[in-house]
Amino acid sequence: MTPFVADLLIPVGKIIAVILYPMIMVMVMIWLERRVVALMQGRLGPNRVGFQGVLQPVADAAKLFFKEDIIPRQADKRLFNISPILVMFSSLLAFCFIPLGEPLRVGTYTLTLWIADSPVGLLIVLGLSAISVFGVIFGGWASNSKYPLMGALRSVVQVLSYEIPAGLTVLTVAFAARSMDLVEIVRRQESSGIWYGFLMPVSFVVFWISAVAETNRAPFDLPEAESELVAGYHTEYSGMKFAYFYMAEYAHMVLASSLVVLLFFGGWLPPFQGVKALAFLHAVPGFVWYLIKIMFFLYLYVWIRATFPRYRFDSLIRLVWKWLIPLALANFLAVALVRFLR
Amino acid sequence: MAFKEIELNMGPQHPSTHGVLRLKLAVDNEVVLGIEPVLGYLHRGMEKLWESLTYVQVVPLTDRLDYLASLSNNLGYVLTVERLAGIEIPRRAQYIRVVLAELQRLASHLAWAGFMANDIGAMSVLLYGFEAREEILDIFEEYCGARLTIHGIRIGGVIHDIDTGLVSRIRTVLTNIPKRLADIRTLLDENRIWKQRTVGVGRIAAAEAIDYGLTGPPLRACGVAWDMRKDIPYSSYGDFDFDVPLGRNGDVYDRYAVRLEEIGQSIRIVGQALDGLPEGPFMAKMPRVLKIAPGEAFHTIEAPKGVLGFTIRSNGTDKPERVKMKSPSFINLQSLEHMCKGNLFSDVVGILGSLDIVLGEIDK
Amino acid sequence: MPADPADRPELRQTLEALTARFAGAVLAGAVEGRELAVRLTKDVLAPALRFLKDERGFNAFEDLVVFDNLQAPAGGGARFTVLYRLYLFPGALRARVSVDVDEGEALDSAVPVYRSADWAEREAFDMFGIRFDGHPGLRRIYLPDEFEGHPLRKDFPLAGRDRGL
Amino acid sequence: MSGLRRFLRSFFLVDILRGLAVTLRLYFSRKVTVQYPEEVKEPARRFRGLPRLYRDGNGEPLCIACKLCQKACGTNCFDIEGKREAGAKLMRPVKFDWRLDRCSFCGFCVEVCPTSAIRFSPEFRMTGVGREPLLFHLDEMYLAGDELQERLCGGCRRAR
Repeated sequence: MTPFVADLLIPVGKIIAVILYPMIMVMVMIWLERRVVALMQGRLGPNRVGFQGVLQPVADAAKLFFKEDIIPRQADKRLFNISPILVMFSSLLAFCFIPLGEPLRVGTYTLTLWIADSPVGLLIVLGLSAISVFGVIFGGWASNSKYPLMGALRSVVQVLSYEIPAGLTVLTVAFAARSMDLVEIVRRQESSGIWYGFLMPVSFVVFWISAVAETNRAPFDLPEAESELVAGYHTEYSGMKFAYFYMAEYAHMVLASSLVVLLFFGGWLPPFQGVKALAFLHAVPGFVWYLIKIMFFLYLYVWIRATFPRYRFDSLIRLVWKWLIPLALANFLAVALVRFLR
Repeated sequence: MAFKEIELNMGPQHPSTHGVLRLKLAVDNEVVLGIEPVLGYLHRGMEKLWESLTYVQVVPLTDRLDYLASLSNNLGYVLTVERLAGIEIPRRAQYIRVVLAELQRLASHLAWAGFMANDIGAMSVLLYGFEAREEILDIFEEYCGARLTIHGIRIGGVIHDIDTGLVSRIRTVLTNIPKRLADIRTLLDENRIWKQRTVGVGRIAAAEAIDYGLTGPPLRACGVAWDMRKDIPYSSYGDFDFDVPLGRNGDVYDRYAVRLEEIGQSIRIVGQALDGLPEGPFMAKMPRVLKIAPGEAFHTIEAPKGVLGFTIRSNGTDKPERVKMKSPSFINLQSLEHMCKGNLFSDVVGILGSLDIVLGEIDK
Repeated sequence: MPADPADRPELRQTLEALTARFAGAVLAGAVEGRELAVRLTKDVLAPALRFLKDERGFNAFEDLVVFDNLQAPAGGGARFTVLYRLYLFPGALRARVSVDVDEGEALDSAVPVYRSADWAEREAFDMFGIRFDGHPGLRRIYLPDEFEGHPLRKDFPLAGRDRGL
Repeated sequence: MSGLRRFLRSFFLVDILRGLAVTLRLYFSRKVTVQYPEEVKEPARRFRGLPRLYRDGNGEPLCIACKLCQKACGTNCFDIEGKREAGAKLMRPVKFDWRLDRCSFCGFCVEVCPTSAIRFSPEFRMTGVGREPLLFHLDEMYLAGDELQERLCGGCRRAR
């Protein structure tokens, strides 16, 4: 393993992988969403482009690529152009800290399945995903038209207020795992034999609701409520800029699902580890389990979108300040108490 | 810093204005201060056109008023002409008209359920509502060949007879609709998000509702039992027994509940009408060219959207001197500002959906 | 379905009360089945509507119809006949109050009495050019504000005027 | 419903779960999509498709240019002129202009036609690439199927 390979080829390879991974997941998500919502509504959904419509996302991307990229006349050009990049940048960067599995031993070299692993990986991921709010605000404001402005304002209040319950529940996990390092948290779940999702169900439910709200997904999709704000903060965007917003939303969904899986459902651990009889499940590589769990949560996202009506803005805020935050606080105290007594 | 309200423009191209309606909203950061509907984008000058057509030629144009319930418009106009000309309609034709009008009410309410749920976010209900409605449109297609602008009711009777094959197919459709309706009800009736978006929203008291001229489901949602089929029965509606669903506090949820109940009642009516279908002709003996002596007639029916009335004045020729249509959506839309004032912007969409307006009927 | 023959006693009493209250102004009055038809002079319109609503219980305003008598002049020879159709809920009784208006004359608006007359009067103004004094915002309702002429008048050409647009 | 029961139902998200159950059940239900143009839903027998002129058994046009349809039509789509050939019993249409873009499919012409020469065909593909092809002349009134489509929007390449 010459240094040239170890210090250059492998990191570059991993970086390319980290960029490709969300892109592929976004493509899968676009297809999954349109198919699943369609099937739930008694229709087939895209099945023309490629086998069962698999190439539909590629067709969409190509369409958006060639579409005219309109900038409204009085728009604030600089902000208008920066916001899609900001939104996309924050989610891609966060993926560097998402571990996909145990490090692999290749000969003498250990290939770590993540770009960077820091003792506060959890905080970094949460912080980065909060940057996308800037993109939404600048986008809404720079479009210089009323609907996007309203969409952006709604999004700001919504995302910020849902950060609090998310943060609190994440703290309970950090408390239980006694570390903020994502890899450490998964290993801790392995050693303690129980996944935090079952240990602290309340934390999981509250975190899941906040994750859905933070990614502006139904039933909390007020910032881009089609039937009210036409298309919310990205009404004025078209062409590749709109594609960025579109892909960033799905990337954030994948990011949120990965967080839920890592924190509450033991990342790449096979289910029922303790049970000796099911030991053969260990043969399946960690990465596959990780993908299966993520796909379940992505399916849940779409399932919820096809079923529920949309919250009104004040009931959404009342929900978080009157229900989720007190619940998260009480749960945090309970976990702290249990930790202290043990 | 002086307070300045935003003037927000909703429409005429907007996903949830049910047609080309433009609402000028005065908004203070999402709280609605005032609404001024701007009409006329779909004004085709129907009433002027009618004055240049013969009585018979006007019927296909009435399809285009409330294009989601064309048979009801036909029925309203045709009954007024028959009263003016004093034409006696055979009982079989009256029963077939009741079957068609009630099927049309089912189709209109199912389409409405889809639109309103989609406005408030439950996008799948739109597909379920339309799927159920599709079966009714197939019945219309089989009966007279058209699905939306049906023009199946003529002056003097109906366009075709109903044979036993069609009767059995209608009965199967009547059994399928409650199943689809059950899905919609489970999805929405008890759902907490749906209730938060609709209970207590756009509330109007009974006295105010009557003063605003509200008619149809929005009025019955306030507990006012005014249903033209019961108050002034027409086209042998008196022979059928059905109840008039009423709400209690006249909010968006009660209008939703009243319309879903009415679907159940309409199924009952069609069932009874098919059971008691009398024998006999389905069309009265009509002169080749219908000339009506000078006079005036006014007749109202209970259309899916509310009380639909026609005033026709004749001058002895085969063309009406003046036809004035009283449109339920036109009058119901007037109370939108009263219901929306003080609510949030997203409620405007819900309240507008609950009024179930159609712009073809408003703009004429 | 012809209106049922039984004349309603309450309507007869209303007619008598109306003629007593507005002595000279009731030009014609008749009760036919469930409908009371009355023809009034222009100036007693608003008080008569107020009377019918408050004292006689006609709580709902159903429709406002305008006839252009260019070709078939009504008895009074006036250009327009304006009908107010009222409804008594729950008794299912109807009142047809008709008034003759000449071109250029204005009527008292019924909006203070019946809120739902608002758009109906705006439509009558838009289509026939009848002005209603006291109307909160008398503007055209269908046509753009700068449109000249009133389409539903008999002398307005069906195919519209060639504006060379 | 007693207060406690309502609280329990709402705490354990009963309404949410029942809603999800409905969409899941429909996820596996029969789909109604008709894969047009491979599958085509047959229109009903009385379907009011594009009105066409028809010929009798041995190819003779049924239309006798009596112009009853022209009088009955509310949106005057017809412009017919007929001529009686020397010695022929019946008149024949020489000019039969019919405007598809004005037709409201009311069916008065079909009802009033004495020889039922004009009838609704099951054809529902009526889009053209311009206003001009929507004006049908005499011989084009007999077109049907693919020649009709060729006439209406000949320009576009059909995905055959």
